[in-house]
Amino acid sequence: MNPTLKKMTIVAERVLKDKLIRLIREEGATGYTLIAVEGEGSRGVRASEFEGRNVQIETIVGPETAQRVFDQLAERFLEAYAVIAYTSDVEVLRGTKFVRDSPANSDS
Amino acid sequence: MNPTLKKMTIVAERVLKDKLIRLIREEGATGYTLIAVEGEGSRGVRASEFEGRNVQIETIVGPETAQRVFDQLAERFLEAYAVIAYTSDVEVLRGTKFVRDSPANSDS
Amino acid sequence: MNPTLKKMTIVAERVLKDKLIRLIREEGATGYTLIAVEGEGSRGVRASEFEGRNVQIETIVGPETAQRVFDQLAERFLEAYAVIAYTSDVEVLRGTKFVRDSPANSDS
Amino acid sequence: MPKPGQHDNGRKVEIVFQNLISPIVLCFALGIIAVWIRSDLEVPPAIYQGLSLYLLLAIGLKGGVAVSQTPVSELAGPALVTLVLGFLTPLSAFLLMRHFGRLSRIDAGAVAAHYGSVSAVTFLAAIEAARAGGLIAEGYLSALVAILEVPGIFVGLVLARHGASAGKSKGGSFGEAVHEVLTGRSILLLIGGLVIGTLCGAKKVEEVAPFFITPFKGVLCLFLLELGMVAARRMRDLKNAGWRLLVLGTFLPLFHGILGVVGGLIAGMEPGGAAVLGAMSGSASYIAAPAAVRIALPEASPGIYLTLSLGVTFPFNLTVGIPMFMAVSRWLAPYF
Amino acid sequence: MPKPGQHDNGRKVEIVFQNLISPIVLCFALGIIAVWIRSDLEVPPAIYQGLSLYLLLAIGLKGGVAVSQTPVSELAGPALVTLVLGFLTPLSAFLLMRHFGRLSRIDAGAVAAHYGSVSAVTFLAAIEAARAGGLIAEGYLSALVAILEVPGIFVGLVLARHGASAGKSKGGSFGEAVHEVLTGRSILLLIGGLVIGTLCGAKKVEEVAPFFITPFKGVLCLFLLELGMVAARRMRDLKNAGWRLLVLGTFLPLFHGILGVVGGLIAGMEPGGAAVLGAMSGSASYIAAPAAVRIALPEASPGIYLTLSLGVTFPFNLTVGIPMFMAVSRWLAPYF
Amino acid sequence: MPKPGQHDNGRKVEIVFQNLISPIVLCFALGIIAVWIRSDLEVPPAIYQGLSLYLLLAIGLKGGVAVSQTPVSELAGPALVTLVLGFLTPLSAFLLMRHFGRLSRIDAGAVAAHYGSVSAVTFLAAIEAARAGGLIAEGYLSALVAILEVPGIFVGLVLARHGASAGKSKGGSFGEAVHEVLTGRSILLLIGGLVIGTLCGAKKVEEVAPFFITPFKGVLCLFLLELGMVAARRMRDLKNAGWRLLVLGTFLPLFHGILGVVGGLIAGMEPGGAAVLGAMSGSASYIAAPAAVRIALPEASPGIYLTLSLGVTFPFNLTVGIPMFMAVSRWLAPYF
Ligand SMILES: Nc1ncnc2c1ncn2[C@@H]1O[C@H](COP(=O)(O)O)[C@@H](O)[C@H]1O
Ligand SMILES: Nc1ncnc2c1ncn2[C@@H]1O[C@H](COP(=O)(O)O)[C@@H](O)[C@H]1O
Ligand SMILES: Nc1ncnc2c1ncn2[C@@H]1O[C@H](COP(=O)(O)O)[C@@H](O)[C@H]1O
Ligand code: NA
Ligand code: NA
Ligand code: NA
Repeated sequence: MNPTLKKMTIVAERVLKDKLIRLIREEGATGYTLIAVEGEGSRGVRASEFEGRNVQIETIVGPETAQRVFDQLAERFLEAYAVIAYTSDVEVLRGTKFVRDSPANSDS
Repeated sequence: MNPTLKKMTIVAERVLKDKLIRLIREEGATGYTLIAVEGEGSRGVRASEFEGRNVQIETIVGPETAQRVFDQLAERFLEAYAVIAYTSDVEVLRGTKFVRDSPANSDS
Repeated sequence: MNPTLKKMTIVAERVLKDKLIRLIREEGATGYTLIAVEGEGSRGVRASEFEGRNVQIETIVGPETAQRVFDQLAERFLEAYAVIAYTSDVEVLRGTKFVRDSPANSDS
Repeated sequence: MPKPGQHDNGRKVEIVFQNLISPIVLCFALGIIAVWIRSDLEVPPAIYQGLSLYLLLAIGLKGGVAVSQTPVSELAGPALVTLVLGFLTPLSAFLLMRHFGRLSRIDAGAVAAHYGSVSAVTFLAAIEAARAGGLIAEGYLSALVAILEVPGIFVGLVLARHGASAGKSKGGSFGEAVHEVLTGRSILLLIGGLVIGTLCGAKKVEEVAPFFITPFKGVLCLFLLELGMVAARRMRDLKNAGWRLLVLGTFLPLFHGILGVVGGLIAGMEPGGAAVLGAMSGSASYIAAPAAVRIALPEASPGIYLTLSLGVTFPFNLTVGIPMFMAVSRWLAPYF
Repeated sequence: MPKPGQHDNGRKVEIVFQNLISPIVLCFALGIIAVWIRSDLEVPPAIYQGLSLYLLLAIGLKGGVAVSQTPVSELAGPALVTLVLGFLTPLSAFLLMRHFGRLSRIDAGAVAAHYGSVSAVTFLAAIEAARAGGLIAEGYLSALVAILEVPGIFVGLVLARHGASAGKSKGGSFGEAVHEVLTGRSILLLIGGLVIGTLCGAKKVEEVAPFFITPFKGVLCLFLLELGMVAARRMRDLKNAGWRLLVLGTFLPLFHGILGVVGGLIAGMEPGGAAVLGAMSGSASYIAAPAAVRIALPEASPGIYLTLSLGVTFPFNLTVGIPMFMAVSRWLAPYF
Repeated sequence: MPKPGQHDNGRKVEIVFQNLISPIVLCFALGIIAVWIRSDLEVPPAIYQGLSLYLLLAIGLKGGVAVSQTPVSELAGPALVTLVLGFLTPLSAFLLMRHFGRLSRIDAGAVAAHYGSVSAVTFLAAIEAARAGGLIAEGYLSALVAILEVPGIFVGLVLARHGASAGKSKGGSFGEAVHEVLTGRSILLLIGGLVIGTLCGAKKVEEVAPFFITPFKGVLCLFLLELGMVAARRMRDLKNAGWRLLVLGTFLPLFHGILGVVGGLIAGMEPGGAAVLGAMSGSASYIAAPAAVRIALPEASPGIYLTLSLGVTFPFNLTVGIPMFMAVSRWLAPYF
């Protein structure tokens, strides 16, 4: 009834916001939550104060979507941009809502 | 010493803020943390920009409280409002602080 | 490839912000993310509205760093200040980035 | 006095143009364009909330000063007419939405609550348009905004509840909605400002005028920039609304607007004031009403009521409605 | 010159009334009411911080311009008196809190730090009240705010530490507190504004006056709206405070206030200026002091010092204290 | 007319001093100091974004009004010169950064995009300095800011891409960068304001002047407070930059600045206007360019381009560059 899914958190410089949302949407996320954050990491990069600080994107997804987003992040963004990502297991209220990816429904 | 408890996260439209806080308090939460967030899900509902965006409520609770809040959310809010909720296991510094619900102290 | 690390979350009154950042840096964190939050707990303390509300610090660290930060928090802040802390397991994209503490590299 | 209808067409076109080419309307348009071209422009939520707070308090203050300067005898008529409009307009909106618009009782009531209440920004734009068109609008109109804001919401909620009360609706309670409306920030600020303005009178409010009065119109521009973005996002939902709702979204403001103009003239208001009352009556709330409806009628679809009030009726009033109410008021005034 | 005490009662009542019916005080009241009726009104934290930033910088600027226009000889006396008040008032607050209020040394010191420092908003309200009452208040008073803000905090901390240093206190270091106070944003903005105003002089500050000077009072209204909400939340804790603390929360401002008035008159200030100095001296900080105390005395209970300064003394001064200091100053002035 | 070079030195020193002792420059300094003494001062991000939004829209509005009052014939020359500067300056910045500064092609192109574009705040400071120095600066200069903002960014990106296109760069696409620049909020607000100002003309903009025009300079002060903090944080990275980059960071503004002054004079502008055009040309963008570069050239190091534009060139122009361009323009004007 409360199935276990992944909560994926991505912290990235603001300039990536729209791209990351598009990415997670394409990989099967049914929604996301955005938080305006500040942060410091190893790169210390910020496009411009004017653009705002970092953005934290949280999305509840099935494990396959999570893995695909991880792969895409590593391939497209990890090198050139200030971005980190991690997942954890969550138990979700009415979890069926969060799994959209057709073949991935039977996440193993 | 660092007992495992539940971190429950509720993301909901702003208009529910006070109700949700009352709910988790009544079900035994000893505190909560509020974050102003934005988000998109399956419902795309927002009462009004003027009311502010979504609100994310995080609360550290014992597993029984978590379950009761889940049940209440499902019964009272899930259908008509834009709200999601999930829990994960956390290891808490001085965790005794977070368990108030008298009979639920011995969360099984 | 996606090693399991700890995500440590600290929620504290604003006045501790700089001290806490220094603390986690000293104990080996390679970065952190800051969120402006509101909250209520058992102490209900707030230095002054002018100082802003609470601050939530999230940092991805190895388990040993996490334990050391826990110990320091308990020793130096837990009693006199409004502060809570908890950790959870996370699976991190390119996790080697987050472990700096030389001897703690082989976190068991 | 010009014979009614005489130079009317020329003036009408000019007024429309005057109304469209103003910083306020153009900032609204800029916000719409920003969404259309997918700009990353955004007004931070905190700024937007700060601006609303300022605007509502300022409207109240101005209205309060005007009330303190107006004899009760002069206020009574317009206040009464406004109250009547606050009951008539949600009723007509409900009936039309239910029967022509084919909405469920709940959705029709929700929409009625919006059209029965008033949009403060439409009011402000109408005030500006009156001034630009050389018409006089009574200062106490801001007080009428406060009077018009509340009753329509309740009428809408009652209409929706009437059938739904049979056990169907859960979650939303009418009592909570009453509390929400009466203690809601928009009413609180408006009434608060009104009382402060009335108590302090013109001389003391003068001291805060360089903040609350003089720069007001400029602040409104910034606010409309964001409102344009919000409206543009709402307009995307128009395709799902169906033509019946679109027709009503433009007919209701006209219908209620002309009701308001006529009511204002009956109450003995100036042509400019009656036109502004028309714009108020023809407008749909998107601040107080949505919050109350969300609480009391959670099953009602915001995709319907917000799209109608913010995506259709607001831009319609800003561009077509207001100048039309001005023209109608000019045209009808000599008959009263 | 009126014989002291003559028309005094009539004027006093009038002044009290004048002081209460002002946009500033009424906005404070509106904030309190918003909390009482559980309105969802909120001033976004970012806006509140932006307003504080603006107010502090503006106070500094105004003070700086006044300093640049005042001969040092004229400043010296009032500055010295202010400094003395900065040492005397925390001491008296400490002793009274310790012996009559029965607080621990730590808590008494924390409270003393607040009463030894100054509330910028009380200062501003006093300036307005003086103007409304037709009294003259010297322009350099803003500079005295900066002088009064710091020493009281240190005296309070030292008094608290004196006994606690015996190993008991952990976490808070005095050195850090010094840094916190001196580099804290409130001091930085106040002193920064003061220096900028002094260096630039009236003519150059004139250019930014339409932002920093003219709309100032209106901005203050918005700020007081939020402050009213904060104070109302604090007032809820009053019941835990005990009657002894409540008595002190109203006695201390009166006592320190009259000290300030007398000091100001001794230093040769105008009656209005002396009354404002009284209000400053009688006020308790809730911006600079809480932050410093939280760092240096984490064991001290904010429930005590914040409730006293923000929930008791601030509203007391706004409504009763300031008009009383005006009256006292008018009444005493002829004797100096 | 004074013989060129005559009282020049005296005036020059005076102008430098006039320029440094102004609320704007001193607020910038206060921001720097706040970082140096590790104050906890912070301008909330929402406020900062709100201020930028306001400033850009206001610049546009003012420029638009000026354009609506200027015959096209008078605008054509300066506009053309500005366009030429928009192509020349990124090219010279690229070549110098590549060969003297020893940067990679990507980094050199990124820096060129910044120096080819314009800093709105430097422009504003130059306008103020001209006024303070009694020089006339044409109103349409704000329109030139919009013209100068875009092309330099593209030239820089093209220069960087030219070699990188060989498969090396991933992630950043040129097309996206074009969209980012053209729909970016800074351009949108500037152009939007410009169009609104042009359409509305002086009379209608007059109505929003108490918000957008009169308090403008004061708002700028607050903005510079934060900008000082940002710049100070950037300055910390100076030690990693190497002397070659530091030299270029001061040489480029001078070189481009004098180009701009000469170009302005050739186009028949007033000495004040030419000096401001010089300041624009000599300035480096830190709003539009960084965002575009981050998208199109993610491999380029922000540690280089932001430190140069915000940590070196901006403070340099504010303190040394602008007064120097004024002096040069005064000195050269008689020869044109
Ligand atoms: N160890 C960490 N824990 C939490 N957040 C981090 C950590 N490292 C980096 N971040 C966040 O990720 C952003 C980009 O990191 P980086 O790419 O390392 O500069 C930073 O600005 C932080 O907000
Ligand atoms: N898959 C998801 N991951 C994270 N947050 C979500 C997700 N779906 C919905 N949300 C959040 O929950 C809110 C309500 O969702 P919904 O009820 O689906 O409209 C959204 O506005 C988001 O902030
Ligand atoms: N049970 C809880 N769950 C989530 N956050 C909490 C909880 N208890 C306290 N907090 C947060 O920690 C801060 C300090 O708590 P306290 O020390 O209990 O006053 C509060 O202001 C909240 O933001
Ligand atoms: Na209406
Ligand atoms: Na005091
Ligand atoms: Na340039």
